[in-house]
Amino acid sequence: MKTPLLELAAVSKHYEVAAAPLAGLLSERPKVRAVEGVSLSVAQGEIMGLVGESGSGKSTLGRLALLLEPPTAGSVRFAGADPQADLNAFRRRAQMVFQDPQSSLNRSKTVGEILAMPLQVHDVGASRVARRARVAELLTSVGLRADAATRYPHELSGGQRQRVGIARALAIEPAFIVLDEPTSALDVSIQAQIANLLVELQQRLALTYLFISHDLRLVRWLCDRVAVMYLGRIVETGSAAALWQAPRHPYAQALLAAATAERAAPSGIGGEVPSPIAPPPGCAFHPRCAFAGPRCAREVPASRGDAQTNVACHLYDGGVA
Amino acid sequence: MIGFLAGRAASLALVLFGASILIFLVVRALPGDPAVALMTQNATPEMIAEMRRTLGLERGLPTQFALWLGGALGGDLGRSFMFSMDVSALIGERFPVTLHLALTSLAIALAIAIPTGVLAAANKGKALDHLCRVVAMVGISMPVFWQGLLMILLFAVTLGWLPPGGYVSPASGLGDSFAHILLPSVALGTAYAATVMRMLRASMLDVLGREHIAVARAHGIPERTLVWRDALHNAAIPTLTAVGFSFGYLLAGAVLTEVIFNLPGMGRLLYESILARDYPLVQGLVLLNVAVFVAINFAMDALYVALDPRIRR
Amino acid sequence: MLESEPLFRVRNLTTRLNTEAGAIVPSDSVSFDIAAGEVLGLVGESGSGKSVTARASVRLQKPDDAIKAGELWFAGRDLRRLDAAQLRELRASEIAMIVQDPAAALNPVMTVGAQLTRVAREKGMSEQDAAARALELLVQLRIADPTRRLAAYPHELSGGMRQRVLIALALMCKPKLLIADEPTTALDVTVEADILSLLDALRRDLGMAMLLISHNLSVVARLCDRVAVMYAGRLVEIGPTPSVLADPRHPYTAALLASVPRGAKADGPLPAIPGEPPDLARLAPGCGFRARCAQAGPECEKPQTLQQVGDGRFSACWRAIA
Amino acid sequence: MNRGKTIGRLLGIVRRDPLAAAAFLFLLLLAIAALFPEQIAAMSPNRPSRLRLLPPGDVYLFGTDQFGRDIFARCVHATSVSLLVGLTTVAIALLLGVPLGAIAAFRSPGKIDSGIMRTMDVLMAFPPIVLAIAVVAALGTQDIEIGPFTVPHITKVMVVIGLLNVPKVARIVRASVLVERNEQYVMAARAVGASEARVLFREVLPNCASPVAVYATLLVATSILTEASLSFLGLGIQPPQPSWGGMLADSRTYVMSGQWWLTVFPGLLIFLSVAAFNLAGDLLRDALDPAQITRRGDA
Repeated sequence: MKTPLLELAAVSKHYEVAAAPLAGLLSERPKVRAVEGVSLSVAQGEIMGLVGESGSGKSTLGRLALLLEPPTAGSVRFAGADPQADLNAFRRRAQMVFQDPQSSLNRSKTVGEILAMPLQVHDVGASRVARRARVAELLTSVGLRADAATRYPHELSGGQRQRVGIARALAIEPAFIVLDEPTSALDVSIQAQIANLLVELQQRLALTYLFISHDLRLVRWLCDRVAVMYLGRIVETGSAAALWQAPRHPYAQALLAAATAERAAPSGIGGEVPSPIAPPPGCAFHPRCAFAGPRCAREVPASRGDAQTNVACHLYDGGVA
Repeated sequence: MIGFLAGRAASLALVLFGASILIFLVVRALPGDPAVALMTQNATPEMIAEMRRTLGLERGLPTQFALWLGGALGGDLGRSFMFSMDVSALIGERFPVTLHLALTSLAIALAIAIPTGVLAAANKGKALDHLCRVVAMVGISMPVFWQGLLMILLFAVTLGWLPPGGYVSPASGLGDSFAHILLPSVALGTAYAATVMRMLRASMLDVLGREHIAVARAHGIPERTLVWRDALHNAAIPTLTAVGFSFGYLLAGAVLTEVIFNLPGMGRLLYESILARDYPLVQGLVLLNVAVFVAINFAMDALYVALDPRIRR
Repeated sequence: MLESEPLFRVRNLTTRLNTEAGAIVPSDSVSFDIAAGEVLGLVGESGSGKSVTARASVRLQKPDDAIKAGELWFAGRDLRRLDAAQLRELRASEIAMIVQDPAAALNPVMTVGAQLTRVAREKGMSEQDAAARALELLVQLRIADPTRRLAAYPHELSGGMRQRVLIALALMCKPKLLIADEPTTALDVTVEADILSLLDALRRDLGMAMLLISHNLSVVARLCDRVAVMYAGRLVEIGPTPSVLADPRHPYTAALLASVPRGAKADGPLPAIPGEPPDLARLAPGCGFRARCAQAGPECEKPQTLQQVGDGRFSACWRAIA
Repeated sequence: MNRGKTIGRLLGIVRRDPLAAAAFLFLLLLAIAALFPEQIAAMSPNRPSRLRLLPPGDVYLFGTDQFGRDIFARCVHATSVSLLVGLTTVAIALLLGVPLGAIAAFRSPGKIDSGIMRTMDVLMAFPPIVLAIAVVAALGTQDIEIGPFTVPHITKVMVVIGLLNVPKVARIVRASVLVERNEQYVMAARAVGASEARVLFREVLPNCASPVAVYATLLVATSILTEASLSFLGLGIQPPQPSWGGMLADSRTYVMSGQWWLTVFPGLLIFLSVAAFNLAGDLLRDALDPAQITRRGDA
């Protein structure tokens, strides 16, 4: 098998909880375990989906993949190498599109300035004229008119702003893009436009995506493979079609049932995602799981399967008893 | 809650300590020899040397600081040369005057600021609101010393209703005491009232625009309750810190007020001690000023905790 | 009141709001009925005016003079003629409301119990009865350890729990009509499923009618008897939910339904609606959707009104009427 | 938030609001008086005459003082120094406060942040007027010679007031940078590989300009007031140079004997200048914060 473009090996991210100045002296500071021992590989040209509910750590994982935050443990490899070795080169090849098109564009800069910034940082385009041409080209490629360059973000609609956000990510011709819920702040009718644009760009520019979303339908439509996260861990990875047809992990099953329900019906997994400060022992999902047994409270289930398809559940690993 | 207050106490103690170092250094690092400054023009070198020894000036700075701070913690702030008495005793004599002034000002200010701030916000954009905003703008822009002089001119000189200055302790007659403290308190309290009113109005507007007010309204909670209970309680929280902060400054503003109205308080004492270069007295008074400021801030933090369940936990 | 008279009847509701961008008309001649015990879904994208319309229809939109025209009849009473005190009597006991963001919708400095009981106390219920009612509702809403939750402050609860408390607040006085403004938008899908199913069960128990505002067709499909689709301040289609979803009679409804992903990428691009929703400050007469409509013609520049196009079905597209 | 829009909005407010128009007109008058005092006041501000304590009249618009000097001329000539102090002190406060606050926020939480902010807390714990009085009194009211340089007393006053305001500016800047730092465009800039300095100074700080500009305008008002207070106590601008605060101090003797014009006119000028800057700050806030106006619109 080819070397994956992106490879996360057992990465974790813990945050210290901000506390009163003296609290730290009295006891160990509590930690938020946002991401816990996640391994994931994304192949060249693939669209990898990452689904999970709020607090599952999916956005943190996206930032870790781009080294926008240093992982507490584990390693990130890009194209077979350590991206830390030449961070500047890595930034040129790996980019990000953000959730909130309002907040992700600097409100005091014009669209042209926003798009020119990555070019300046990486010294692309020798002259001002060349840069302006590149900005116009970028705008056209995301379906905006070239004269949008003179506008301010607040003069654009949400969908147009998100197109600018995508154009910014494309500016320095990356190979890999993390898309952090790029459509969730948009209206349904605009979501479809952006989703189509993303697919078209991916095919035309041979891009690789890590697509973070909580929308299972969209993930199924857009992604080749999907990883499901729960409370900082990946519980199941598989092809989008397989996960949609027959999810194996009980959490993935509940998620799919809730997303496709036609009548008002309980989710079957009462309660809510527990706090990542004090995750339940064993399988973090066991307090909400209908199939849980004593073993689930004791033992963290290991991920079984290969790098492509796997599940972390005792049901598939000798039983829950 | 305890953690929060302990944390605040620790950082305020740190502030107080830092401030005491600063006071000490500023006084020591000044050009000129305090010993010389304390003496009359024709002092002999022997007399100056003697004074240096009395002041402990021949020792190293850290030692001097430790001695001074140790003394201050034990209530010994040194001796005032101008008054030939202990600084702490002098402060004990003058502090009640300033406290009386500050508390009367505070009472006047809050009595004005709370209702006007709330009503202005509740009637936003209407005549009452505009009037309150204009009056508040006048209030914060009015120099306290000018206002004091104008009030003396009007109420004492022209109308002759109130005395132009001086202090009478409440112990020697409540009515007379009130007549003497009224003008200075109004002069000092005006700017404070205007500041609090503006802050309260802004936070009230913010809270009144929030969803929980709309939801409570949608469930039949009367407008009066929404304004005076729901909104005021929420708006009081951000206002409080600023209120405490400016109350510390209000005590300081007493310098000008006490000078104008001839009140024998700490502010005038500070002014006189500075003019006379009475360093032990200056040090003691500034330190006390900072300590009071820090104490007020801590009291506000405690109040904050009482008002905001999100911190209480 | 006649037997056939609906619980809530809105006729030609028109609102106007002043914004920095100019005056906008979030609801332009909006009419709908809700029968007792019925659930009407009001679907539209952000900025379509659905929330303002819903709030104005029960006179909860501020400023009150945003309502420019229309009739609002609730249980035989003309809401537009009621003064503030009379309106307040209706609140909670007849009409209640839940909103999108439960974190912002609860007073952060009051305990859950105090917020619940004071609503009933305003209606003259005794302190004990109000406390008992609050407890009963928390139990019905499946809140674990309800007694302790009553003494808790909102920030001590999770998002889903806060939304349940908000529902309890709305149901304290057993209202006849609940305005539910995007009640689950801020929640995760599994929590959303639980809240929707609870809301549905409680509503049936009380025989309560509901106006459910949502941008999410799937939420509306799960809960509503009938659905009204709003676009650019106007209702474009209204009818029984199953038949509207199965056979939309307005091009906008059809396009909206089609743009939800239903298959895999191999099935081809998503049928997206081109362009952007129009600016409410610059609306021309005629069909608001015509600029984005694949079937638009000169006929669409004339004002369109809702016309019956079948059994209980109405559409504002001349093609559907013809 | 482009500049043209802000100016347009500002003009709109001025046109609608007569009070705003009055404030800007007064600031304009102040500027003219500060730049061309000789042309505005016919008399000399310092020449004594035998016409002592004359009430206001045709020749002496504001009357004369105890030395027979024209109060109007003195008031006009005092304008430039008050404005100079007001503007210079704010410039000093901005020059130090903006980078300190910005760096603290960017390094928050951390040792650099707590170091800077604790120091600021210590400075803030001194009631400003007390510290100003103490320092100015300690440094003396004479010019000081440092090596070959002569530091005029007025410069000392400006530096002291300026330094007093540094912590306030630092706090405002820190608070708004902390808010900005949470915006996604900051991470977006990092993601494309922009350096920390570029992110802070070219992406984040321009967005903090509005609150800082508003605060700086209000600070001019405060600084003018502080200078007047110091001069009133005899520690600020030294006679015979005219200053509003100093004139008020002189007038104290005549309050009891009813020569009201000595008190009223200089005080009125302090008050009006302070009020004008305060109003300008409020208006700037409205013009720079369209969100606030929108909120007003729909609430």
